[in-house]
Amino acid sequence: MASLPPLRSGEGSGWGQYPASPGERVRMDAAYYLIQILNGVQYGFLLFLVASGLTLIFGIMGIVNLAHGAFYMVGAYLAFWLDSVTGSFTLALLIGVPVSVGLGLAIERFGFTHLYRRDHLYQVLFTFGLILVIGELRSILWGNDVYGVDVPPLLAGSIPLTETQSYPIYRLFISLACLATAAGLTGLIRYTKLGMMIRAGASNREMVQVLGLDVNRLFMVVFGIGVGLAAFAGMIAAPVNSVHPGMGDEILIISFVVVVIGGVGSIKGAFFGAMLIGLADTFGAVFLPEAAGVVVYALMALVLVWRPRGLFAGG
Amino acid sequence: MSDTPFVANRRQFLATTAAGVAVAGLPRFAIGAPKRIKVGLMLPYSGTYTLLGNNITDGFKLRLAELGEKLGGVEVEFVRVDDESSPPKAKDNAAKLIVKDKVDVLIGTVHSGVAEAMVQVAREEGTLTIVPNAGSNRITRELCAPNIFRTSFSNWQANHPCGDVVLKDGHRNVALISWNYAAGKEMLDGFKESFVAGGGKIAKEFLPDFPKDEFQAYLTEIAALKPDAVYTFFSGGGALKFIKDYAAAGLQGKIPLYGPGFLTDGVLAAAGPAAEGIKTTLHYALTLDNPVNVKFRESFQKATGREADVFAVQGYDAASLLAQGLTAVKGDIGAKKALYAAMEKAEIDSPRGKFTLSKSHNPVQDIYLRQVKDGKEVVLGVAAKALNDPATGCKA
Amino acid sequence: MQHQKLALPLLFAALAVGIALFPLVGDTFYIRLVAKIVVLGILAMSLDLLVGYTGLISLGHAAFSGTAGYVAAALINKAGILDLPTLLAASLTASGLVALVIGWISVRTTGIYFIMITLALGQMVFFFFHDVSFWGGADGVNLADKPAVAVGETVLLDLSVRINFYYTALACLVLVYLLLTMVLHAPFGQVLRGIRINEARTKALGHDVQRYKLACFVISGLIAGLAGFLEVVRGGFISPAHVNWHESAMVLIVVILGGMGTLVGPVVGAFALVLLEDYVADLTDHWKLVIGLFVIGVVLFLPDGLIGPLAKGGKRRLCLFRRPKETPRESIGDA
Amino acid sequence: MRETILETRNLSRTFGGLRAVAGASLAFEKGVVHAVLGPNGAGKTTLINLLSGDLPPSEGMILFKGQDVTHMPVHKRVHLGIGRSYQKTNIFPELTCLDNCWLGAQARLPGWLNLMRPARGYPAVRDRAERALVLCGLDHRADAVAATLSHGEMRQLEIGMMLATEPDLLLLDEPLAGMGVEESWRVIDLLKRLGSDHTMILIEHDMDAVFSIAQRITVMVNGTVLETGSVEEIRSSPAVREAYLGEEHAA
Repeated sequence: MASLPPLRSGEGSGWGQYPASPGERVRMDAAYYLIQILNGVQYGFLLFLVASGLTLIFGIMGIVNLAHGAFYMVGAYLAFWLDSVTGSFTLALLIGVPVSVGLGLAIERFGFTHLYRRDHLYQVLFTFGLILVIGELRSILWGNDVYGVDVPPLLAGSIPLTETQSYPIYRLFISLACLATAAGLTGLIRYTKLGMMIRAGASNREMVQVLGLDVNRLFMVVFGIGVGLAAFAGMIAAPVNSVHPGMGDEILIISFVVVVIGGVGSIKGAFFGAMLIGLADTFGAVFLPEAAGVVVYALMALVLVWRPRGLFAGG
Repeated sequence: MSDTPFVANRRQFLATTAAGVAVAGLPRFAIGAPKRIKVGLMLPYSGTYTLLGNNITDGFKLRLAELGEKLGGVEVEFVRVDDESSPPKAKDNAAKLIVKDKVDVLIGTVHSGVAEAMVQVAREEGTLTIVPNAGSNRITRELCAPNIFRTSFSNWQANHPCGDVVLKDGHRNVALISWNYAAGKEMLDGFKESFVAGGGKIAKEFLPDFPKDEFQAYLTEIAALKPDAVYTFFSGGGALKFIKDYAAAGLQGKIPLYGPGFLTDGVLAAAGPAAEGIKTTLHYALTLDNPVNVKFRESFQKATGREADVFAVQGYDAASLLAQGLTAVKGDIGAKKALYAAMEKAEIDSPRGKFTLSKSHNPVQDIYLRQVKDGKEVVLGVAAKALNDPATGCKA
Repeated sequence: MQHQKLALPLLFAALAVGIALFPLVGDTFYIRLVAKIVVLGILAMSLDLLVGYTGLISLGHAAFSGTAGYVAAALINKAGILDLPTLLAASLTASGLVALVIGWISVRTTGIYFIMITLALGQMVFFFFHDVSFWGGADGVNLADKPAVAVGETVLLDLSVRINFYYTALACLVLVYLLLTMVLHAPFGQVLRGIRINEARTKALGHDVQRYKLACFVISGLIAGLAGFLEVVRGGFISPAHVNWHESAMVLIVVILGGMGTLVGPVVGAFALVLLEDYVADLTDHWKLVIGLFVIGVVLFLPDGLIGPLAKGGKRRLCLFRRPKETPRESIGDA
Repeated sequence: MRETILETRNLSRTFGGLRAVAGASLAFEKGVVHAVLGPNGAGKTTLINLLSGDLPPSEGMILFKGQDVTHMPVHKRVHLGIGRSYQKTNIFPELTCLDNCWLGAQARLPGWLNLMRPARGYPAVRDRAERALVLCGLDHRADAVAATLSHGEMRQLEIGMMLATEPDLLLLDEPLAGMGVEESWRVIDLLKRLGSDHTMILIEHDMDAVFSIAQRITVMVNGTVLETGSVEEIRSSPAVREAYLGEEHAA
């Protein structure tokens, strides 16, 4: 043992990321900041799709759904598979979202319904089990290779801003798609009976019964919406993200942070949280590369110290 | 999953082969040289690197088949462990093969972190180990040992030659980007060493977290920095994502992209036109035009139905190396000194071209310069002839 | 309640004796495996104090064990310190501090919010060790050497000798068991039980529940730190994966599997899970599927865990069916 | 004139727009059983919650033994000697009656981080707990698991737990809520016994009960104090008759 060499990290401090002295940092033109902001916002939108479903499920069903990221991954793999089978990304979307929603509802019916009366603990562990199962089924169905999905020809190409700076059209499309979904979701919650139920449920589950509404149906719908959003996010993200096994876990945790910051059950919170994280992550990556991963969590910790229940916590 | 017929695991094997049970139970060497040796495969059979694990396995089996299912005259029994590319489990998995299954030879693995932990156990237990991929420099430097061999490459080897290549192409100011983990840093350092020595300048170095693959922010900054070229290492999913984002950000063709071969290997099909023009250096190229390689690609295709790749080659050569060693000692795995000596002197006629081993048991091999043209990896020439890893810190 | 009072301690005693005698008969590999199980058992016990006895469901437990492990590794590799007491003290201090900070932020909430916050803060610790290259990066680091207790030149206890480690770990297991039993029978433990069953009322009876929860969190964190320290010494290796939330979730599984709120349950759970993994991994490459289904099965059909029948006294059940009354809003808690 | 143990000054609590308690200024005297009457929604329970610290007031202040406790958390008030029982039975169903009271009795221990000595090793605590059980008339059920008690017994236990903290002031929120006739008589007797040597603030619907137990009565109507006085004064007060009894008889 004694002969074993010292720790690897002994070599190179790691904080020495910049051979060029800070002063030497090139002046970044307006286009640069514009694009960086676009990047942050686009990432934020994507997070919002996932986080909004997560926060609804938290707020209304009172369930910590660790498997939410798995649905995001399933969406992406479906997008890849259907796209290669049908040859049309649009078609892939149209088929893929319902399929994943169906999967989600089946799990809700046969799994969660037995757990609503149980301690949160069991729901959490159940969803953790789901992660393992869905992950392995994925590797049986699609293997563990990394896949790419081609950007639909219509949206291929990018908008040149300076001679090197340009912004991919498809990323704009993602932002718009998310914006549309967000608007739709808000409309649904503000102006429909279902939305009324959801708002009631988010603030107080008993109230839903008081209002004489069918809780089980509400739960089913909410879970369906959540899964749908996650899968949809996974699908439209597929062309810009490589489709790979670890993707579910990555998005899950960061979405947690978004929900924690925004406040359980609050769509508004999810939105602002997502934007905050999207931008923080983007600019963190640029300005303190070494600590990039920690930045968003530090941000979360700060918010929690200030507001233990998040920015827009219901009640 | 690997479709070549072989013992999937110990239990099944023992169930099917009475001999196996007998030998597994018997005290070894009671009857001179044993009729069979136990080879432990510690490779990723689940997770992101599954395909690599399978190709290495099948490469090894292909060579074994060519040699008539015998290595140096002895039959081979396989024991397989899925290391999941999970460093925390590495030592337990290695111990499982060495201590529980009492394998004679350990073959593994892909992930550098896992490989290092595995090698440490192998050093303690003194088990013959052949590393068929993991490029961590340390394995044949600080961690080198008489019983540790490598048939793949060192991260330094795969990158060092590219420094001169980039300079020759007339690029003086280069931005670097790779994941912030050991392999990534070793790769970039290998490049920097020769590039800076030759008068090159590093515009900036980006190290996103492993395995984060949202590169947009970095690409935007690279575009603003306008370096002469970008040198990068990513593999698998990250590589594919980076190549596509790089093109999507409109940098393809404007700022040339360089890197070690892993950047493009295995992702060409998925990347499509986005990969066009990328120049890489590696100890192998699928399109290498030598008889061994041509034959190898055919038979691998035939045996597995899959296209061969550099990983299959490394597994294939692991078998060759072991075979030469065992032949020299007439299959007596017990004669460790002679065995290791023979393996150290071995000259492997590999699909990558002939190579020998250094004192630190790392391949001394040619590094090729390749470029992606029309979705194919084209060999432009040899970037470094018979390149030997410095092996600094190897005391064995 | 009555026969539980006897059954569980007896079961633990039996386990401890069994573990102590095993090296006389077991083969090397399984001795290593048991050592691993013992360490996992300690970690699970520490989590049981939170989950089983206080009703605080933490999904960030690996942060404490991981921190201790990393601190020990850094001291050994970078400062060349091998003195066991010093290392242990340093590691525990570190894990205790992390527990104090994470606890301070999270005990102000309850229910799912508590779960989420512990998870998120745990991941923050994960990224800290993952990103800051001082700690060795994503691949983790190997121990240059293993700690020992020495007076002057004479080495009293060298943990690089496997069997020494084995019995040291066992001693720690027994010690932790006794310590927790003591704490739980003391007034402190009574209040924790009160908090689990009815937090608001416990407060109304004059107990500063926040303070109790925080103290409980720190004690748990310290013991987790001990487990983390032992783990890094056992494996001679530490990596971010040791700090990842998957690790925390698996420990939680171990607790449930054995039977929470029993102390001995988690140890039984550790045996069950590790042996199952060792067995299934040999059978199929898709063993994770089996583990996943197993987890789901346990959750659905074995809420009281393997030793549930022994531990009865109905306490868990009642607790289960009390909770649903709380609405998500309440469960977000009195901040 | 007895000394005042608890005093509120212009105490108010609003929920959204609704003023549950509006500018209540009350004085509660030592050794007196003081009942608070009022129709539903008069703000009685809110008042108790403000006094016990379960709710923070919107305005005004609370003085206990001359000390400002307006913003003091519940557990600290317990240590000062304020104990309360809840309208909705609020006990530890899994624990025995003794253990239920034990937790209350423990609150009086000096310090909080008692990790070493077994709880059973604190005779003082045991005495307090057992005394509380005797007082609330459950000593014969000491080892019964609370969940198995009858409703009436649970109400008694509710009170017993409060007594275990040895409060100088008892806040009782509808101790007779949802009880059968002879059950309630048992509790009424209990309250009378307690009344003889405890200061109590009692909220109750049951008029007869109130009149038989209380010495002073405050009548509240939609959050405001209508009148405070002796049982007789309240009985004969036209305003009260009008606002409360009237409706009560109509019901």
